[in-house]
Order: sequence, then structure tokens, then C-alpha cells
Amino acid sequence: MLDGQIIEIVALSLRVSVFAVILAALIGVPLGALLAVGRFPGRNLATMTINALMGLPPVVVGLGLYLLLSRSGPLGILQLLYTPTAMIIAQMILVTPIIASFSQQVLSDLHAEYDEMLRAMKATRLQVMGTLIRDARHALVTAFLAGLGRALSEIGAVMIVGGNINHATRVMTTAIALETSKGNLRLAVSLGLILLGLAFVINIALVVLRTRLERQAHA
Amino acid sequence: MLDGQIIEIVALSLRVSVFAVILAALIGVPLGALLAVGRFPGRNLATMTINALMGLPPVVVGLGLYLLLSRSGPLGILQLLYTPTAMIIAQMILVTPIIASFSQQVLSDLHAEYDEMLRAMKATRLQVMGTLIRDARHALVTAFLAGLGRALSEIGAVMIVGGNINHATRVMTTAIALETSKGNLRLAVSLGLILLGLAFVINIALVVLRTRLERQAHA
Amino acid sequence: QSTTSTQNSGLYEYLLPLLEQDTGLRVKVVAVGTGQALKNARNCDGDVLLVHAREAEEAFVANEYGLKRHDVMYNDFVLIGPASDPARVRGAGSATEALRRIAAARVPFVSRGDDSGTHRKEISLWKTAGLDPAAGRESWYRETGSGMGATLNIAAGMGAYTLTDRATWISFGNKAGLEILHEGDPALFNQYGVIAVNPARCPGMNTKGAQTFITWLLSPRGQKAIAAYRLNGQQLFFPNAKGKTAKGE
Amino acid sequence: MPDPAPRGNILPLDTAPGHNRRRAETAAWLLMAEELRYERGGRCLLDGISFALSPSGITALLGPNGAGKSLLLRLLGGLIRPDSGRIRFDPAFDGSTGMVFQKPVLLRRSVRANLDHALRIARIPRRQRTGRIAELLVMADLTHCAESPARALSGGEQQRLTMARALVNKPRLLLLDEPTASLDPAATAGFEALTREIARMGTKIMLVTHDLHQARRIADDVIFIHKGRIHEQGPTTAFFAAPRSPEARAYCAGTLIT
Amino acid sequence: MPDPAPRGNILPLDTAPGHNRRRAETAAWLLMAEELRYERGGRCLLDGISFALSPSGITALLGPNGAGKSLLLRLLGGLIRPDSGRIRFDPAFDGSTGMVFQKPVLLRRSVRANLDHALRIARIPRRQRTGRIAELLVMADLTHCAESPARALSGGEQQRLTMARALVNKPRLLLLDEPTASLDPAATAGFEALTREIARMGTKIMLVTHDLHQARRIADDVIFIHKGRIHEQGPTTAFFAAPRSPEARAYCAGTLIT
Ligand SMILES: Nc1ncnc2c1ncn2[C@@H]1O[C@H](COP(=O)(O)OP(=O)(O)OP(=O)(O)O)[C@@H](O)[C@H]1O
Ligand SMILES: Nc1ncnc2c1ncn2[C@@H]1O[C@H](COP(=O)(O)OP(=O)(O)OP(=O)(O)O)[C@@H](O)[C@H]1O
Ligand SMILES: [Mg+2]
Ligand SMILES: [Mg+2]
Repeated sequence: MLDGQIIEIVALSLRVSVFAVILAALIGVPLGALLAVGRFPGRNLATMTINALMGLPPVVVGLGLYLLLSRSGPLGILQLLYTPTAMIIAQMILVTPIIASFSQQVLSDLHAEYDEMLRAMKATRLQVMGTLIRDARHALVTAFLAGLGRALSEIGAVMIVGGNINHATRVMTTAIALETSKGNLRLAVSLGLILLGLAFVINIALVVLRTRLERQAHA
Repeated sequence: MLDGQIIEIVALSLRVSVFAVILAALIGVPLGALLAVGRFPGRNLATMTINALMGLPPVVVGLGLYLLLSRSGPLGILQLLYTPTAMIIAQMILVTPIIASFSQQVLSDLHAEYDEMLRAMKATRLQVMGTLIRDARHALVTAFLAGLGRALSEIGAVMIVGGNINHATRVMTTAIALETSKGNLRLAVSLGLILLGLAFVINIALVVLRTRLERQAHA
Repeated sequence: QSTTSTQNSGLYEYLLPLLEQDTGLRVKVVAVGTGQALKNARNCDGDVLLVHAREAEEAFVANEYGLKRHDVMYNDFVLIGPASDPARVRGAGSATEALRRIAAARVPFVSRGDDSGTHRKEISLWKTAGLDPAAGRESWYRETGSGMGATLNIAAGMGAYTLTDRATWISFGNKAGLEILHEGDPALFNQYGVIAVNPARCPGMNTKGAQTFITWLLSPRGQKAIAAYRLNGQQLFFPNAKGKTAKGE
Repeated sequence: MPDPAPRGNILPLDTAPGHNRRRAETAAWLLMAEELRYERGGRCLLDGISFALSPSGITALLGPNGAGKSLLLRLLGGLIRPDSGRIRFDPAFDGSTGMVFQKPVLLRRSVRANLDHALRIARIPRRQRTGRIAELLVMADLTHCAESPARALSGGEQQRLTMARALVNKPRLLLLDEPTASLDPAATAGFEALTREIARMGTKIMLVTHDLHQARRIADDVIFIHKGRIHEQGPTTAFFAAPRSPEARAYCAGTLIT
Repeated sequence: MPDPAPRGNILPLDTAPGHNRRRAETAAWLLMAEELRYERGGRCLLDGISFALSPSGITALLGPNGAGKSLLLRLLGGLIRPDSGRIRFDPAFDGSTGMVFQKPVLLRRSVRANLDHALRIARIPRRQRTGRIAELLVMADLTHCAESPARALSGGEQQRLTMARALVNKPRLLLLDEPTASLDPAATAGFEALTREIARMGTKIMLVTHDLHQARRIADDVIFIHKGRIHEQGPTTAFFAAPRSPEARAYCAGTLIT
């Protein structure tokens, strides 16, 4: 049954997750850098919050968005529920804490080394953050990979805000869940392995990229 | 309905996830260290595989384990299906790649610094790994937090191998899913917030620990 | 262990303590869709099945995975939709007529699309109505590929029509402006069956427990208990053991 | 092969930092340290440090290992804060400070990119940067490895790079922490010529060194600290002719136990 | 305050590395480098390096910044591999090597833990370690900051710690890369006394330094490299009396351009 649709489903999975990770990186990396660099009140609290948010259950994110975006919800008029956009938002929310936490750790370590040098140059905080992000970029790739892994394999949130609607919002994980609920376990596992293969291909691409970055940086 | 049971469910969630993360750390950290330190053929492939495995869909892990542990499966005689042990195994499988990837990144960076010094001392590879793990322990805490976040919020795998059995294998996420499917969205969200609070408390504890480790290490 | 899809209604939480009181038997419930339940049971994961997809159940028994199928009870399906009822389903003479109106108005309808008992029932209703919206990739017809609760949430989220069993609906907490628009058509009856898994194929299963469970469920005490279960003041399940009303349709 | 041309690391006049700045004639000091105290880990690492830094010339900061020289330099550069006491600056001081750390800290980038980064932070417009980088590379004698990753440079090359980097903003005050520790004799000579030139142009230099010959050659005055306290300060000639404190005497003789 | 007692960093006899080892009398060399060549980033950093290292005494490795001294030391220590050529060792050599890097690399632990770690890796039994650490701390004059985090030490203190660490296994061969660059005059004198003592006990020392006075004071012979090639080698006195190559002459005069 799925042979014809599989490309459609894989493509949507990729599109949603890659988009979500890009958005999450755009938020998470600067956030992590700010937490690594900043010495402001509430910084520890913010760090802990972000770390705790890595444990945000996808179902809860899905529900929260559902309540917001549903017809009767405050953002109902946007008509985003059961669209890929809603799924992207949901995954972005889930992935951002992961990328932010990871970035914070990596950038903190580098900051310990660069801090005084950059302050002696009178670099602004923004410049410090930029320098750290640039010089740790090969390590940040691991954060993106972790985020992408989470996004691609996530089901709880996309199921609720996407609805697993055939030809519209069905992605790999929700398709797997569907086949599972139909009792087609072998098919479900095969789909899972395709998803894994996909993750592997993306990894090869990114590791090649990271190796280049590392070579540039000569760590 | 849940008021009386909530403690039981929270306790099981904690027990399963903390156990899973401990096991995952025992495997993932040495694995990450080996990949950071070793110069053996297939190392790049192994790294990519581990990174790709971060995208292992929980449902697939659940199904794989299910097929193994099912009464007619090869390990059926162990009678592990629908027990907390099965859930721990499932979460461990999901969390190990995250911890291994993260460790590898963190330990690689430190290895770049320590490598020649340790080789000049004629340290064995095992001693090198041990030294790196010890000196990066505060950074590894972030890896554990990421793993714990994943484990606590995970549903796809524990649902399949645990079965969400009341008083036996029902954890926070499966309880949330149940309430969601009953349409008790507010209750589901409240449970999610409890789970989040839990993650937060664990974080405070671990961040306090990490701060101590950092102070010891004076990074 | 038992496998079923009636957990959402809260029936088990009511029933199982009574069972334990009478027989000392402790039952663990694994709630999954009918299709998955049958598959799980084929793998010997579970001793007893309580499901509602007659043909599949009979095939299960015919293939000697299960011992014997017994009718236990029935409830019925209802067609729900937004209170404003844009397709004017209210007042339709029959379930098929209601579906035709929905198709004609091209208003959103969500289907579970998961091969569950409910989904199969819905498909057969469309067939009777002479329509096949799933084949035509109609944009108003949405296959959610998920459980009843999730599907109801989706219907509530977009204000769509859908078919649900009454038990799930009554206990469902997120009605959000949806209400029952059509009910009572005999075509909407939903028969539940119970099957013990065949011990010949599954050594090590709890045959005795399974038999006790089934016997109790079919006994007058069990049947009365089912009839006595009420949610929000409504009876959800109608016991019909011993084939008295075996032909649910 | 010895080259008859002038050494690369003697700074051409037009790139000398501060060359367009008049000497501050008004104040008698550029900065004034008042009772600085710095504790860490229960040890009092600097205590009762008070001195005035003359507005021009080269001041050598001498003292045995662990005396607190690097800490004092970081205090003056504003990188750490004293637990008590304060540092006052001449109001005419524009705050431009260059700093060379004892341990070179370099970005994980090429030599050129390291300089470019510093120039960007000093807000030098892009058009001027290329030229400035070329000048600085010549000055630090690093033109041949401009594209090498900075952290792969030899110890001495790294130190020359950090020196060049400290000069990008033509600072009024230059804080140098053992800048010739890893330099070869020729580079050291080049460095000394360079600092004298920079000082002549109006940049105040504070120089930590263990090379007493060097201090004697280029410093105008000396501050000697030991165990976190100032034991002696005064003109170089007077200090070396006859150190007044027993610690300074022992230090110069190479027999001071920390 | 000057202390009449002997300086801490003169090594007590019984802790001197290799004191129970007889000199290798058989071979005329401890190691022999044959046509070593090392390229990186398209540049040939070492080329045609051949020399025999005498089995005892102190050999100074001199040369300007970027000559390849640190690379050569790392080749000899087996930390990097030559692109061609090879290094042969006296078969009687037990392989025990101590190394002090130009840039101190220290574990993120206390001073004591750094030494303990090195002792553990050298397989010193636990009972002996405490005593050994105490000896090494005295030798490096770090007893007062044994519990401080090693990376918070001053530059000179860090250098003394890495020196102590290199001695934990009483090595037969000691490779020292500018070990006194950050040391104060007294510590430098202490270091020189220590190395002479260690050499006398039978440890071969190879010492990179830019301090020509130091080389003259303690080295038995000299290898001079420039741009990755050996230009001169021979006894110290002969080298300093009249360097034969123009490069070495210019280097000693402080006018060699790298
Ligand atoms: N964060 C810290 N925690 C504990 N002790 C510290 C810390 N920072 C510095 N110290 C100690 O302060 C003392 C002074 O350090 P400083 O680096 O200023 O010495 P220095 O005069 O520059 O010595 P050197 O000539 O060796 O560079 C040292 O004994 C050092 O161990
Ligand atoms: N990985 C590398 N890639 C490119 N160039 C390198 C690399 N490692 C070292 N070099 C270059 O090799 C040359 C020799 O370096 P080395 O560290 O051996 O010099 P050195 O003689 O120790 O100098 P110094 O006295 O300054 O310590 C330098 O010019 C350095 O830039
Ligand atoms: Mg210092
Ligand atoms: Mg060197």
C-alpha cells in the first residue's frame, strides 16, 4: 500500500525536520552562546530551564500547540493546525533546547579559553558570541545532528498537531505508528529502517562538512 | 482519577528513565571516548553510525524489542515484555547514541589538548580515555541531561514494550497519551507540566553537581 | 493479559476490581487498536482478546490462533460533527444518507484510516452509500491514521464530522462544540467479542486465567456488571452474551 | 642567511601605534593603583599594591615566579576586579589598551584571520584592513606563514603574533607579559627596538620580564613585587645599581626563594 | 626574604632520576636520527636531519624561532612520525623518556593530582606515590600550592610543575623544550643545577633554549638548526668560540633573520 506514497512521506519528513532544525539552530545557538558568555542575573536559572526543557514531552508540546492553534484557540484563525507548518513549529520547540544546551556546553569551554583575550580587545558581547560560534562551528554540527535525530524520530507532537493526515501531514514516524496499530509490524520496522538510512545519509553529509570545518580550524 | 496514582506513575517514570540513563552512560561514555581517542579503521563509520542512531525512531526500537521479547520471539522465555525492565532496555537503546555522540564531541576537543602530553607519558589507550572522561566530567553532565530529557519525554518505545499497563508499566508519558486520547487535554497538559517540573528538579540537582565539578576542575 | 480498545471508556477500571473480587484473578490491560491486538495475540503476547471486528476475529479463530469467539456486549456508533451542522446531517433518515450529505457538502470528515473496527465500519457505511472518498483523494476526507481519541481531537480541532463509538464519545473530554448529529441506525451497532488465545500455539500462556476471565465475563454477574456501568449517567455497553443478540447488525 | 636589509620586525614609522597622538602633558600619571588587594582560594595574592604609572616610557614589572605580576597586569587591563582598592586613570586617557598575555591565546583560524578579527573588533574599516594586516605581518615577521593555522605556529611565532595583535588599535597603554620569553635573540632585539620606538611615539608600556638584561636595556623605571607586595620602585639605573630591599637584591642575584 | 638553606629545587640525591642506572658504556650514541624529513601544509619543516645523540651529557638544540626545534623534539619523543627517514635507538635504551613541552599542558586538576596521575601512569605503586609527590613538590618548589588547581598557577610555576612531572619515571632520556622560558633568575639557576645533577647521574638531556648564556653554561654540545636543516653541531665551547656557519654566527649575534 505504501510503495507509491513512500517518497511523498519521506520528503515531508525531511522537509519538516530539516526546517525545524534550521529554525531551532537559529534560535538555539545564539541562546546557548548568550548563556555561555553572559554574566547576568538569572543566568543559572535560564540554563537549568533550558536543560529541563530537553525533557519537554512531545505530547505536551503537541497539546499546547493544539490548544493554541485549534479552531477555538487564540491563534485558530491562522488555520495552521494540521499543516506542515504546525509540525515544524512543534519540532522546533522540541529541538531548540537540545541545540541550546549543547551549544552552551561547547561554547562555555571555548569561552573559558577566549574570554580574557576577547575582553582585552574590548570585544562587545555580540562579537564574543560570534567569535565563539565561529570557532566552535565544527563541534556545533554534533548539536545539529542530535537535534535532527530528535526531530526525525519524533512522533508525539507531529501526531497531534499534524494529525497524520494522508497526503497532507503523514510523515515517517506517524506512518510507522499507523502500520503498527494495523498490526503490520514488519512493514513498520522496514519504514523505521528507511528512516534510519535517511538519518545515516544526512550524517555522512554533515560529517563530511564537519571534517572540512575541522580541517579549516585545525582545532 | 489520577490523584492517587500520580505518585506511583511519577516514581515509575523516574525509576525507568534514571536507570536507562545510567546504563546508557555506562556504555555511551566509554564508547564516545573510544571514538574520540582511537585511530582505528572504521572509526569514521562508527561515528557516523552513532550519530545516525540518534535519529532512531522510538517506535522502531519498541517494535524491534517487541519482536525480540514477545512470547513467540527469540527472547520470549525471559518474559520481559510489558515489564519496566523492557522499558529500561528500550530507553537505554534510545539514549546511548545521544550520550555517545555528545561524549565523543566533548572528549575529542579535550583530547586535542591532552593527546601529546599523555602519549609522552606512555599512557595506555585506556588510561587516556580515563583521564579524558575524568577531566571532562562536568561537560558530560550536559550529555546525561540530554539523555535524561529524551528518556523522560519518550513515549513511542515504552508504549509498545511497556503497554501502558495500569499499576505496572504506566509512566508519565503514556499516562499523558491516554488522557489525550480520552480528550482530557487539560489534565494531559497538567501531567506534562508535572513531568517538566520533575525534569527541572533533576536539573537543579545535576547543575549543582556540575558546578561543584567545575569548581574542582577550575576548567 | 488482555488486549482491547475499550480502555478509554473507563470500563476496565470499573470491571476489573469486581472480577478480582469474585475470582481473585488479576488482569493486566494492554490497550491497542483491534488490528494490533490481533497481531500481538498471534505472537502469543496476551491471553485474552476483547475486540470488535467480527470478520477479523472469526478469521483469527479459523486460523487456530484463538480458541472460540464469544459475543460479550455491544454498543453503537454515532456520527458527530459541529453543532452548526453545515452539511445538515441532523434529520438524515439513515447513516448512509448522512454520509451522502457530508460528501455532497464537501465538509471536512475525518476517518481513522487505521484498519480499526471503527474504521472498517465506516468504510462499509461509505460502501453502502455508494461512495469511496478514500480512493478519490478528496480534500474534505481526511484519514488521520490514529486512534479514536486522537481522531476526535482532530475533529474537534478542525470542526469536522467523524464516526465514533458511543462509549469513547461519552467519556471524551474535548468535545469542543461537537455533538451527536446522527444515531440509532441499526447499521451503527458495534459488537464486542472475547477470544481466548489458543494454548496449543502459545505454550506458557495462562489458559486457566483466560478461561476464568471469559467465563466470568459471560456469566450473569459479569453481564450485569457490564450493564451497570455508567458514565455521566449513561449506559455505555449492552451485554449480549450467549449469542442472544449475536447478530449485532 | 644573514640579510643586510633592516629586520622585518622593526616597525615602519607610519604603522607605529599612537604616532598621531601627542603625549599627555597634563597629568603626572597615566594610571594610579590604590591599595589593590586580590584574594583567591583563601590566599592573598596581591596586597596593598599602590603606585602611579608615569604617562610615558617603559616600566618594567619585575618579581619572582608567582609574585603576582600577571595578576597585576590583568587588574590593570580590567580583566579581573580587585577585592578592594581601585585603579584611577588619567581623565585624558582614551582607554585604548593593548595586551600580550603570558600564554598566547589564539583563535582557531589562520594567522591572517587572527589579525583580521582583531582589526574588525577595533572597528577598522574593511578597506584599510588588508593593508594593515600586511604591515603587521611584516612587523611580526610572519608573512611567510600568513595562511597557516595560528595554533600550529611555533612558540616564538605565536608570541610575535600576539604582539602584533596587541598593536592593531594603536593603544595608548601596552601591557606586555613576558613577551620575549620564547623569542630568539634576533627577535628579542627586534622587539626591544620596536617597543622603544612605540614608547617614543607616546605609548606607555608596562613590561613583565625575567630577563634582567632586557629590563636594564629598555626600561625607564622598575616596579619590583614579591609575594603580592611592592618592595621597591624607581628608575631603572638606580634599581640595578643598588637594589634597596634585600628581596630585590637577592632576586637580581638569582638567589631569591619564592 | 633570602633564605640561607639550600634552594628547594636542587634535587636531593635519592630522588634524582636514573641514579641507580649505570651509564651505557657500549654504544657511542643513545639515538641516531637518519635523514629525517617532516612536511606539513605543503611546507617542508624538517629536512635531511641526521645526527647521533651522545649517550650522556646535555645537548643544546639551538636555532631561531620556527627553525623546527620543537618539531624535532616531538619526533625524537615519538609523538609525531617523520615523513621519511628514521630514528634508531641504542638497543640498551629502555625507552624511558621524559618530556617538557614548550607550552605547559596540565590536567584540570590540582598540582598534587597532576603529579599523582603521572606517577600512576608510570605504574608507581600507591604506597610510594605520596612520598614521591612530596619530593617532587619540594624539588619544583610548589609545596605551598600543592592543592591549587594546576591551571591557575603562574606561568613559571606551571613550567616547574611540568618539569617535575617529566621526572616521575626517572627517565633515561629527557627532552626539554625551553624549560626556563618563564622562570625567574633563581629558578633558572636551580634548574641548571638540577639538570647538571641529573645528567651526572646518567640521564641524557636534550635541551631547547634561546638563552645562549644558559647553553654555554650547561650544555656539553650543541646542535644548531635553521629552517629545518642542521647547520652546525659540535662541542659547546667550539660552537660559541667560533661558529663556523654564517647562520649560527648571525644567530648568536642576534641578527639572524628567520
Ligand atoms: N585563580 C587562582 N586560584 C588560586 N591561585 C591563583 C589563581 N590565580 C593565580 N594564583 C596564584 O597567584 C600567584 C601569582 O600568580 P601570577 O600568575 O600573577 O604570578 P606571576 O608573578 O605572573 O609569576 P610568573 O613569573 O611565574 O608568571 C601564583 O602563586 C598563582 O598560583
Ligand atoms: N601542523 C603544522 N602545520 C603547518 N605548519 C606547522 C605545523 N606545525 C609546525 N609548523 C611550522 O613549523 C615551523 C617549525 O615549528 P617549531 O615549533 O618546530 O619551531 P621552533 O623551532 O620550536 O620555534 P620556537 O623557537 O619559536 O619555538 C614553524 O614555522 C611552524 O609554523
Ligand atoms: Mg606571569
Ligand atoms: Mg618551539
